[in-house]
Amino acid sequence: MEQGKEDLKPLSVAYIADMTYKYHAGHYYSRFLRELRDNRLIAGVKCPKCGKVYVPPRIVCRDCFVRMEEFVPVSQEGTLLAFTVTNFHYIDTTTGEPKKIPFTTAFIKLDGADSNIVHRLDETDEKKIKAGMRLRAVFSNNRTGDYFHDIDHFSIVKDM
Amino acid sequence: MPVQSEELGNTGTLAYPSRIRLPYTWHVGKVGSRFYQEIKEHCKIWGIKCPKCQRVFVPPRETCPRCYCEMNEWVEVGSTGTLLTYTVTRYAVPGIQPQKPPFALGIIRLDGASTGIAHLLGDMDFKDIAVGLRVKAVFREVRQGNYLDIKYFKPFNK
Amino acid sequence: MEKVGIIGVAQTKYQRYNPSSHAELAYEVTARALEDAGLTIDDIDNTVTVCNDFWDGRTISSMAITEATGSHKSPTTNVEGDGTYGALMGLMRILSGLHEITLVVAQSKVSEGIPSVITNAMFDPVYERMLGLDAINSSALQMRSYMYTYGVNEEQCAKVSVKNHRNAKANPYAHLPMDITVEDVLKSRVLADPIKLLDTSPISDGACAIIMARESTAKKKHRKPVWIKGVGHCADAYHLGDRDLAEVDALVSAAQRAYDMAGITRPLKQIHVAEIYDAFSYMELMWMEGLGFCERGKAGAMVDSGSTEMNGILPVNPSGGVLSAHAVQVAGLARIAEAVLQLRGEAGDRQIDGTRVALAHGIEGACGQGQCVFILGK
Amino acid sequence: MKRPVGIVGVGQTHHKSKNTDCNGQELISIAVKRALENAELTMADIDAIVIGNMDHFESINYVDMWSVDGSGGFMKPIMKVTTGGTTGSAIGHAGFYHAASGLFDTVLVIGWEQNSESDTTAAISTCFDPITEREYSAGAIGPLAAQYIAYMSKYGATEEDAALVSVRDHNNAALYNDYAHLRQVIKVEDVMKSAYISYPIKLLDICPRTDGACAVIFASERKAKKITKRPAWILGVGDCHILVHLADGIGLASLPSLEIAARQAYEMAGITDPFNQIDVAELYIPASTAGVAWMEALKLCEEGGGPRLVRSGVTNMGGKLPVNPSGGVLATNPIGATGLLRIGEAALQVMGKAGKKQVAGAQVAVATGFGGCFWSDVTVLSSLSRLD
Repeated sequence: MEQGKEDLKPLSVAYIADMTYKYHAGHYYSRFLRELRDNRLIAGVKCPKCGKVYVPPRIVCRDCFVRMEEFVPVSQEGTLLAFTVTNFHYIDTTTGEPKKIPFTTAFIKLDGADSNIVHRLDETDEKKIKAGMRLRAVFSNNRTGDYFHDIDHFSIVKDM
Repeated sequence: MPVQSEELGNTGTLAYPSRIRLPYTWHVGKVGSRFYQEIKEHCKIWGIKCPKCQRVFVPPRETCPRCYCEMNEWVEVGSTGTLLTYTVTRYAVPGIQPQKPPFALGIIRLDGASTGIAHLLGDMDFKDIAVGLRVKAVFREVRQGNYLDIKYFKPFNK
Repeated sequence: MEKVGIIGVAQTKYQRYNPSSHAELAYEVTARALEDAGLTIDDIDNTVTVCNDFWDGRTISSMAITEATGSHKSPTTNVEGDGTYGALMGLMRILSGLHEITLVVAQSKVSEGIPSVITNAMFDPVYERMLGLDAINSSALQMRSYMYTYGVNEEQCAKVSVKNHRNAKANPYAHLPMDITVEDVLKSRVLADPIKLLDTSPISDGACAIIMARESTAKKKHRKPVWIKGVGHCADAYHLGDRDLAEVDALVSAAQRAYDMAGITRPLKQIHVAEIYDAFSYMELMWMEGLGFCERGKAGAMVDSGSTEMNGILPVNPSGGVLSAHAVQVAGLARIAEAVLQLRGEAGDRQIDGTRVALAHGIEGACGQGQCVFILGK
Repeated sequence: MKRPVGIVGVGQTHHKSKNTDCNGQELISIAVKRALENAELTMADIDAIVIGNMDHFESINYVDMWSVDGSGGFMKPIMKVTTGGTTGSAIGHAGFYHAASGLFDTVLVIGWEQNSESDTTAAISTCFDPITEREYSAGAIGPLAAQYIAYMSKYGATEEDAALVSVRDHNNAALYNDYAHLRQVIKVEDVMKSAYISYPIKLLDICPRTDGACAVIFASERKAKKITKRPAWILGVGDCHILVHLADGIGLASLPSLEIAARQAYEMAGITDPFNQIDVAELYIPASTAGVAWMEALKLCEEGGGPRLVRSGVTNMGGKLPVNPSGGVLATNPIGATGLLRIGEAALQVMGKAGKKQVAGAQVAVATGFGGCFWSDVTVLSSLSRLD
């Protein structure tokens, strides 16, 4: 090998990292997933001090820092706060395959909840979506304990 | 595909099976690329020498970790060396292992190198592996410019 | 160094498949550490979390426990390393004079992921990673090297496992308390020789929290503050082949720093309890040597003589150590919590009477590449 | 400040979209060597190291340990700190605390990222809760867009206001910063004509992804004074990680975490009138819209005053309070280094070593970090060891 030879093509190593996890839902998300799966209910949890209702349920009130134990159902309807239509390519890390696009991510405040949720809105035409619209959860018939499947999506509530 | 939540043992809670699966393309860098190129094209192993402490590093890298100075002097080291330590892996881990267990791994100090190189050991009965064993690199026939262009190290008698 | 006191500690019980989520584990130890310190979350003026994106299966993994630890209420940071490094960050924040009371929380749910896949990612992606190295077989390379260089044998390593699992019987938090014999260890399934199943630590979920405060506050707030007397950390070379795996240079350096600060010149005499990071049985022996409890190569003989047993001259891992509960990231912080309990005289059935100085130790990376040593005292 | 700490050296790589000729360790060592050179130190002078990046961008676990060949961490104290987008500022603060603790005199801080080694969006999507968020969360653009929609309707801000920020930062990078990744002079029309990513945010409103590294050397008062005549003293630090559920950040017109972190840092530094006391700002603006909506959180204008501030030109080079002379994040975004670059650039300004991008006479600078779940870090630096 010649010292100082500079005509080198830089190499790279290609690899697919594949790490499987069984995420433990814990006491609060387990209740949340079971209520969705078994009872078609969206469960929140209520702070004993300030009365705020958090969805998805979690152990501690963000403001009061007390343990919350009272599960309460919230409405399956709510208000669209904001949305984004994703229309660029990226890898779905749960499969390693390209994500199916476009999809609309909706940030929703369900009636009866004081915190917001993320889910999919089944409308991808931005012109037809407006913050402030009323949305309703659409459940799957065959539910498996998967939030993003048991509620298949949210739909825009058409005027009565 | 919907995720089927599972009962987590008898804890009364659920587990949610998922994964982080992502392709990566790691840049080998200038020094590593040369190292791999020499193996790929000439089946030769080169190290790099620190101008300060005179240590020869294999695998090579740009900066001497001890002196924190740039290294430029390439030194061909032998494809033969001495086994410093070894183990035989007897458990299976999906996805990360280069071959089905059991397989042997060792750290080899190549003749002319100051450091050891971790690699697979092959062509030997596990019973015969011992610290101090003389070994020799076996190169793959089809080489791609990566660490496994050296297939493994096998016993070698003068 | 100014005096900083530890005034609250809490641990969960360690177990595989703990039903609590990351946040739930973190909240449990946060709430209990606050209770132990007699404080509320509003007394905490800064927080350090210890989370790792690989073990937790989540980028920005600290997000999972931010609210559960109250870290959203005060300045916070996240150290990705062993829990001892998190404690060190917390200590530095108090020593800066800008903070008064620091909460440090580490949590881990090792049973969610596949440890070998996660530890394979420690190795250089463009070099050794393709070899299928992980925490177990890389440690086997180190154990062999240590045994070969210093003549330590597998029985002596096995004795560490026997001792620690037995000690764990007195520790209500331990994952694997059990009575086993040297023969059980030697006959257990070979994973990567010379490492056998009973030389390894379990897959544990759990959490630990400690609360530290500056001297004046610590004295005011707690009946028995435990003082941080010294700390040191250091990293060895990265590539396994760059190191003589039988040697413990980084630990010697980290320990020296901690000892200098604490005024320790004869560790065996001056330290009364050591809680050290025995991820594998042989590690306890190597780290004992690096910590200067004996000469190089003599740890095996020291274990043979019973010196590190509960009634020995320097009990090592009365808690049962990492061999009896290994929540990664947490384990070093748990060593500190155990040392605190010993110094308070509140270690229950695992109490070593007369403890005035204790050592806690954590490691980071492959084969103890990174080392962190804390000296605590009354 | 109980134990004053100063920045004495700053180094960075020439940032690019794809650094094919360098591996991560080599990239880091370029920044480190430049920082050492800048401070006229050698690795032997370094007492401790802090490093940070985002694990799943390169898929390397225990980066502190892996980095040793490039970071110089062999037989030195080294630790890793990581907090998402705020990693760069968090490691800067960690370096500050190292030196302020009295345990270490000279501390090297390294932020880096080789974003081209993976799919950045995919990797960042894993920061969302695996059970209740990840499936449909592709990043922060949606929430940032929602924030600006709220800000526009509340205060009459426009898309053109955001475009002014984009033009300012891109052009600063093009004209003044040889290290910047994107160095193209653009006009407001270019921004307005670029495609919507998520209304009202367009392609030229958002930050790129970059391969790059930054290294900054912090020193205790005693050491800093020996090393350089004019260190950049750290007068204040603040950090606030206020939320953990992305959806809960929706509907906020500005950035509460920035307001809280700024309050902490200003109070520590003795800043009571930020607009008049601060000479230059290096802000972590992930989208140009934030360069309008977040100015009030930093108390650089009144509530709703972002548009007025930006339109008036005072944040341009030559204005009263230049923002992002380096071009900022819109021009250069090696994520784990991005926040540290803000601190490093701010330090160079008050040290008088910013070269072409120097703001004349700059004595007080503010740097920010943004990331995680709408989290913020704030640092105040000055050539003066105290403001009186």
